Amino acid sequence: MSKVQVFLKKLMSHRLFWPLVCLAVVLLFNLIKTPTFFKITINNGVFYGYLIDVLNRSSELIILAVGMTLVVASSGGTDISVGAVSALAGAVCVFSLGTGEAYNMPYAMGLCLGVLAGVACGAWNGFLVAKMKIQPMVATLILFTAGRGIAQLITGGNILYVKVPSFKRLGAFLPHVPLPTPIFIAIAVVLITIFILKKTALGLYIQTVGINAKAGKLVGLNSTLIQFVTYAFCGLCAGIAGLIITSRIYSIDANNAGLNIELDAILAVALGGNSLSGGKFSIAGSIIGAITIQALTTSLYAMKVTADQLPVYKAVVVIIIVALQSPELKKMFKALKLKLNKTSEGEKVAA
Amino acid sequence: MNIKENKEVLTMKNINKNFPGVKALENVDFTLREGEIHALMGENGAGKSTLIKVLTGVEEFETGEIHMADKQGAIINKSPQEAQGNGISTVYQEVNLCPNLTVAENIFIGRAPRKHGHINWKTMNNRAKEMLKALNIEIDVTKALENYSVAIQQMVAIARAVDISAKVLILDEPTASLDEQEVKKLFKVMNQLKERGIGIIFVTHFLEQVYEVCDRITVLRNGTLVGEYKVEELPRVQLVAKMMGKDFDDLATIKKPSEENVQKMHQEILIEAKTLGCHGKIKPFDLKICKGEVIGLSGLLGSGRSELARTLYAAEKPDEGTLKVKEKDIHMTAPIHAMKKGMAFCPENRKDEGIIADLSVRENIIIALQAKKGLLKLISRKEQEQFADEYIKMLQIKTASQDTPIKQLSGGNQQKVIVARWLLTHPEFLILDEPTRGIDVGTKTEIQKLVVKLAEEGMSVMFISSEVEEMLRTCTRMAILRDGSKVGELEEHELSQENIMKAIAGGDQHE
Amino acid sequence: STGTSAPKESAGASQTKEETSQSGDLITIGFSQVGAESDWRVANTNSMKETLSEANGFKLIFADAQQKQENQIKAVRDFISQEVDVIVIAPVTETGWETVLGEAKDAGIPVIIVDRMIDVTDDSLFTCWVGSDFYKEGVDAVKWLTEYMNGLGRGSEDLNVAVLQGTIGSSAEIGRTKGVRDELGKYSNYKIVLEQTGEFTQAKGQEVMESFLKSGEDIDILIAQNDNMAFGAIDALKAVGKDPGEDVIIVSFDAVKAAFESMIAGDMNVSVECNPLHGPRVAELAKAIMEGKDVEKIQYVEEGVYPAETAAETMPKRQY
Amino acid sequence: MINKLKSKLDGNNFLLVITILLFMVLYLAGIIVFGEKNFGKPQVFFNLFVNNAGLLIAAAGMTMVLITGGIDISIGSVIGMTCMLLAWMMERRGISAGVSIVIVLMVGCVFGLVQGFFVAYLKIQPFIVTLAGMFFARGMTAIISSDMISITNTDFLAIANAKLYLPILGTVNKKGVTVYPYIYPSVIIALVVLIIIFLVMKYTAFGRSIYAVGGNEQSALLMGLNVKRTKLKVYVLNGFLAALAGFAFCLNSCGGFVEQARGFEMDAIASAVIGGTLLTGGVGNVVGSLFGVLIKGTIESLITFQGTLSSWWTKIAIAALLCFFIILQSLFASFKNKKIKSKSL
Ligand SMILES: Nc1ncnc2c1ncn2[C@@H]1O[C@H](COP(=O)(O)OP(=O)(O)OP(=O)(O)O)[C@@H](O)[C@H]1O
Ligand SMILES: Nc1ncnc2c1ncn2[C@@H]1O[C@H](COP(=O)(O)OP(=O)(O)OP(=O)(O)O)[C@@H](O)[C@H]1O
Ligand SMILES: [Mg+2]
Ligand SMILES: [Mg+2]
Repeated sequence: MSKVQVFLKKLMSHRLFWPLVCLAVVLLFNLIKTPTFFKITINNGVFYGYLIDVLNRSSELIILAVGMTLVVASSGGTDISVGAVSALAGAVCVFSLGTGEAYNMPYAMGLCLGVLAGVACGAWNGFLVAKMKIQPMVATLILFTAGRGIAQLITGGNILYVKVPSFKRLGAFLPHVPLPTPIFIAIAVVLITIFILKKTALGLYIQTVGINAKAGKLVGLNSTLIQFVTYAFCGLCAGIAGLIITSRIYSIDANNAGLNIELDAILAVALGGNSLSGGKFSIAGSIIGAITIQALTTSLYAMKVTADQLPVYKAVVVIIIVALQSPELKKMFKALKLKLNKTSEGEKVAA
Repeated sequence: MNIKENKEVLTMKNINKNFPGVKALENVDFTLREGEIHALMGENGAGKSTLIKVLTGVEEFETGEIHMADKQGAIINKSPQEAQGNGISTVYQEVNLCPNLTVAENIFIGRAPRKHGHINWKTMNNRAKEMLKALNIEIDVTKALENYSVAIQQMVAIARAVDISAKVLILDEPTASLDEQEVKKLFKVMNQLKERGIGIIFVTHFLEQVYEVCDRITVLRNGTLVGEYKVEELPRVQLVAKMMGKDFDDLATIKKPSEENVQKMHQEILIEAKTLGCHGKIKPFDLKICKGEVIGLSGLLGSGRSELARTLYAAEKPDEGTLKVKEKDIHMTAPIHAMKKGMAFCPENRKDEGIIADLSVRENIIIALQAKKGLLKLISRKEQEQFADEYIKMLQIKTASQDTPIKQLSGGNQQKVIVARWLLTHPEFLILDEPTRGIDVGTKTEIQKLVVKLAEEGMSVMFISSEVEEMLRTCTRMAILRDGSKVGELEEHELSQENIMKAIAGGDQHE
Repeated sequence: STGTSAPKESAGASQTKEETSQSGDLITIGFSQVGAESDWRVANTNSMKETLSEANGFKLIFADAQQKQENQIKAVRDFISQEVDVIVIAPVTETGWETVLGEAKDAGIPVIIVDRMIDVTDDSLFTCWVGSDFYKEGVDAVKWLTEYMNGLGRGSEDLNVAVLQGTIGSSAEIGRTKGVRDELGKYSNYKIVLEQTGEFTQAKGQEVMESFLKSGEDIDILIAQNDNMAFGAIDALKAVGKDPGEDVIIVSFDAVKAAFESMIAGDMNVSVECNPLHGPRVAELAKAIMEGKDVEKIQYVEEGVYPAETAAETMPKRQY
Repeated sequence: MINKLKSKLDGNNFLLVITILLFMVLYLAGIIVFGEKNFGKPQVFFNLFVNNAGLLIAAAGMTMVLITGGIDISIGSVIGMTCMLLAWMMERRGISAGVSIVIVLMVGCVFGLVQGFFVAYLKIQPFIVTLAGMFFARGMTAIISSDMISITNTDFLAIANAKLYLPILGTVNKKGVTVYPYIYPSVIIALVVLIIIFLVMKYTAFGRSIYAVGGNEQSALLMGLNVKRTKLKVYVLNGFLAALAGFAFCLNSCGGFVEQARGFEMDAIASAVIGGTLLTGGVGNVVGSLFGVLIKGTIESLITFQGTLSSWWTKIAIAALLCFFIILQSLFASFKNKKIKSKSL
């Protein structure tokens, strides 16, 4: 084997190889279909283009995917309440800031309250999963159902609008900054998370608990606490995402904010090559997954696919992506190739 | 007998099997004859289990041929199901049963007795009961398997395999978690099957067992075939030499710590349990452990040895009594507390409680130390690698690299990693629950030596093993358990096979 | 148990229809509402709850369907079991009422449908319908639009129209899309160049509008099938430096309060009303039915067109 | 006798018994609180079946999938697609009711087959496969028709509206007429499905291998079971049942539209789990799922009978009752575990 081959082989066996290839393919496909897809111009003092849109729109998803990755890793289950929790966090924030011409309280405090609401929800999920030993999907089903209810309770069932312009900054642009704020928030969340995982043993703990909680207990880990922390963290992420969603439309629509986003978050985790049954994880993979999903949605919009048929295409692409990552499929192809070779050899001999 | 022996039921030729980074099997030949018990021997990681997995279709092999007596041409088993269809019945190394099914079902699934096309539960339960009775096990077969200990599960797995009307029976380390009684019973069954003309492949690390039942021995080393021998032609010492590829300094070299040293250290009481107990696990017991001593726990299967150890380590929350470490009362509710007090615990059930399957060997080694140090004090990558290297060398762990997931190691090597994990925490009190289970002779001696050495350096060790000899060699004192309570202790001078047996059986009571 | 005692008591007493089982002469109404998915819906619910109060002679049993039709069907069955006097349904969808309304008919309970129409083979399954004419709304919107464009002097320019549709398949979307298309079809210079659903939400409206803006098409007019999507679209327009209301004419539906604010701010040009205040009409009808009077089968609520010019004066009078 | 009962209770049946008891308590509480609003009427009980026939069928299939350790979140969409396809074939293509029904059942099987292939043979995580399935089916529904279609086919409506009166438990309504409780054919289909699945799970090799695969897939493989084939079969069967549930659902709603049965999979999963099925596989029972469905139905009925809850309080109340239930179950389960462990000595 030459050096190049060795390098290629190493590259291909890297766990992020296939997720990246998939993202690249989605983007490439766009280049062919919508030549303007990669065009970035400066418009109105800010960067403007499909690519910026993809990054901007995927920010919430990236944040949620980060939280979801840890939850999946530590408990082998998914948190299906993140969408509802986002809505709740948004509602708390808007409600406490008020809908008048000026804020009821300092802006930062309103944001903190929103995020806190997210953390509280995450902690509740964590309590049910880690302490009460309820299956994650079922435990989070409770807030999945109740979360929007509580949010509506707070808003009185109405869509609340915030009238102070500075509220939009979180979801749009900071003054004199040419990139949308959500991108920076997403980057910050990712960097902080990675920093924590790299500088402490949390990553190792989470994996250990996710793979074998019994063994984790015997080596001195508090699996209850670790799982609890991941759920609370996921709640935090959901809270932050909720604030972005709210700020984008400077209003809280408890019914629709973050609707079905939990599915995309889980999908992002899986597309990033992570196993949904817990254990080893890669944050980078999940981020790639999240961007892939948004790139797909944005490009299908760009191709003017109607929204109600969009799921069909999404499904096909998702299946292709995960199938590409499946080692079983590779094995099958290998076997097929061998068979074909043998038969062709047989034919040669016969001839 | 001779005629039988000559008829080959199974031949494997030039088998090659590679795992990423490891040549697991290289041109291995193997022949099994009708009505023989054929031992497959080798060090940990020699490729025994792999050979069996290749044979039964769990793993694919690259090249080679497998022939069976009554089949035309070479066969390839693509799945265990096919292997069973071809008359090969297997008990794999780790217990591989379904914990959620009942005991009876675990024995019969795939071939349950039927009535009018549907499963006849009554017949199935009755037959399961009988079959286990034949192995001296009397349990409620309608309960889920997970309610029973590893040993019982092992016996159930054996019962399952034995029942199939097979031509070849494969037993991969079935005796690792059994005690003598059960082993006897198993041998009886094996001999019966042999009489019926069934060929049996038997993997074990207990040399006595080989010489007790086997007719022939095939030795593997590092994935290559060393040779096939008749038992009579291969004395014990030579067998060991063949397995290890070098001469082997015998067990006799193990020396217990010198008497005076012991006396000196034993002044210092490290751990003192008073009426410590855990409801439903172990009845209240008193126990004193001194610095530098090796205390053994002896008892029958299910007598509560593991439970006692677990209670000391707070793996089971004690609900009565007190525990003093270095004369200070302490209250422990989780293993981490015990670890902080200098304890370490190597559990008996490697697969369920020991290994963290998907993590690398390195991570598996440092995890306990990391947990002890706490979340914030991350052991740097460099240190991790150093530690891992050190212990891989010290315990001669056979692994492609320290980044290999531990699940890819052979059973015995996994055990070594777990031991390494605990040694790395430099405990003052080390609990070893069946540490030598599934470990080859060479390493076993190493571990025993290690235990004695550690004790000499001042570490206290609790040693639990089903092998009495092993305990005799290492222990300075022994506690006897029966039916979930501690019934006595034997001091060093009282330690002998006979005394222990008597104590276990409940002959005369000691203090 | 107590379960059977109540009906028995009333069985003897009830001679006339006004008699109700539990609360003297109050009319018991079971109302199955879609959910609380929009401001419009909440206003609708409030209107019903306020009018159908005990003070007005009603006892309201309210059931929220969480936007699921199967929940509504369940609720109607429960109403039948509770032997209410009148069942009021604001259907999630038009289809699927055959069976359960049959049960109501068998039990002799009159049914009033509000808001969306239902699609049943047998008209006698419900007593009457009160609601909006979505098709007419669509037509009205375009009528206003063409007049407005004429007023601007752009009536004969080639005009590109983008449409933000509601949730595909909902009656409002179907009616408004059809109304808009039919009416626009009469003018050759108006061309629908972009059409995509924004699912009636502001967030989606914004996202889709962003994508519209990048499509390269020049948009003169945006028709958003509800106010919320219009708000989102307005933001997207502002983000690229366009002036909604000027550069792009914004036509919207529903006319909620926030829409008036938007019109006053000059962002939106018109909003076609979709009146949620069905309570009084339903109360009237229920009384009439209980008195045995005949009622008209199809009843449209009155709906107006509210352009930006008059927004400031109309706004204080609006109830929702 | 008592001993036998006891040992039965100790096993996996314990949770089931608790669930059934909790259901009875819940229902009784309903009768006591809302008795005067006729909650005690037999029809209210039968309505649980009438309203949830589709859910019962879907939950039976879901239970099997969950027991293998998998999950199927596509069933809501598949049901939606089934309804739409039925409506479309009968109304827009003039295909007879019988043929349409057979076709949708076949479509369900094929759908299950494809998903099963991906799960079993390509070893792709079931959540992802069925999530894609969910997207696909929902999108296909829109492609078939984005308009809603009402079913007017007389044969179909005849089945849908065929009330089957039970000759027992008649009650007198407020007009003084004695009415007998009724059910619809869909209920009978659901009950038959439940019984068949129950028997299959308990008394066939296939049924037992489902449990084995869920208990420990690796072991099941080593014990010589055909894991892949078992899984494939389960998904095919589940696809069939989803389509059948769609048919039952359609009998109740007689039409098709894009948003139909959205979120239905969560109801099915929740019912199965309330009934004692573990998402981690290996444990569960269709009888449990039956009671899971009944419990969910009762909770919803209680809320309707209460009659004043706003939209958000409805959500909160449902979640609170659900939460109460799940926590109670978890407490019972841990209590039982402790007892069993202490007993084994
Ligand atoms: N799935 C796998 N992937 C990679 N390497 C493997 C895998 N399974 C086994 N090996 C390697 O193959 C070699 C042989 O392992 P095997 O399990 O056959 O040993 P063994 O003789 O059974 O040892 P033991 O006595 O410890 O059970 C070991 O070096 C092991 O690390
Ligand atoms: N022969 C048996 N019959 C029934 N139950 C048994 C038997 N052997 C063990 N058990 C069950 O297994 C449980 C666990 O036993 P435990 O692991 O404590 O035994 P041990 O003394 O540590 O022996 P070992 O470690 O050799 O298995 C016991 O509490 C008992 O319920
Ligand atoms: Mg082995
Ligand atoms: Mg033990």
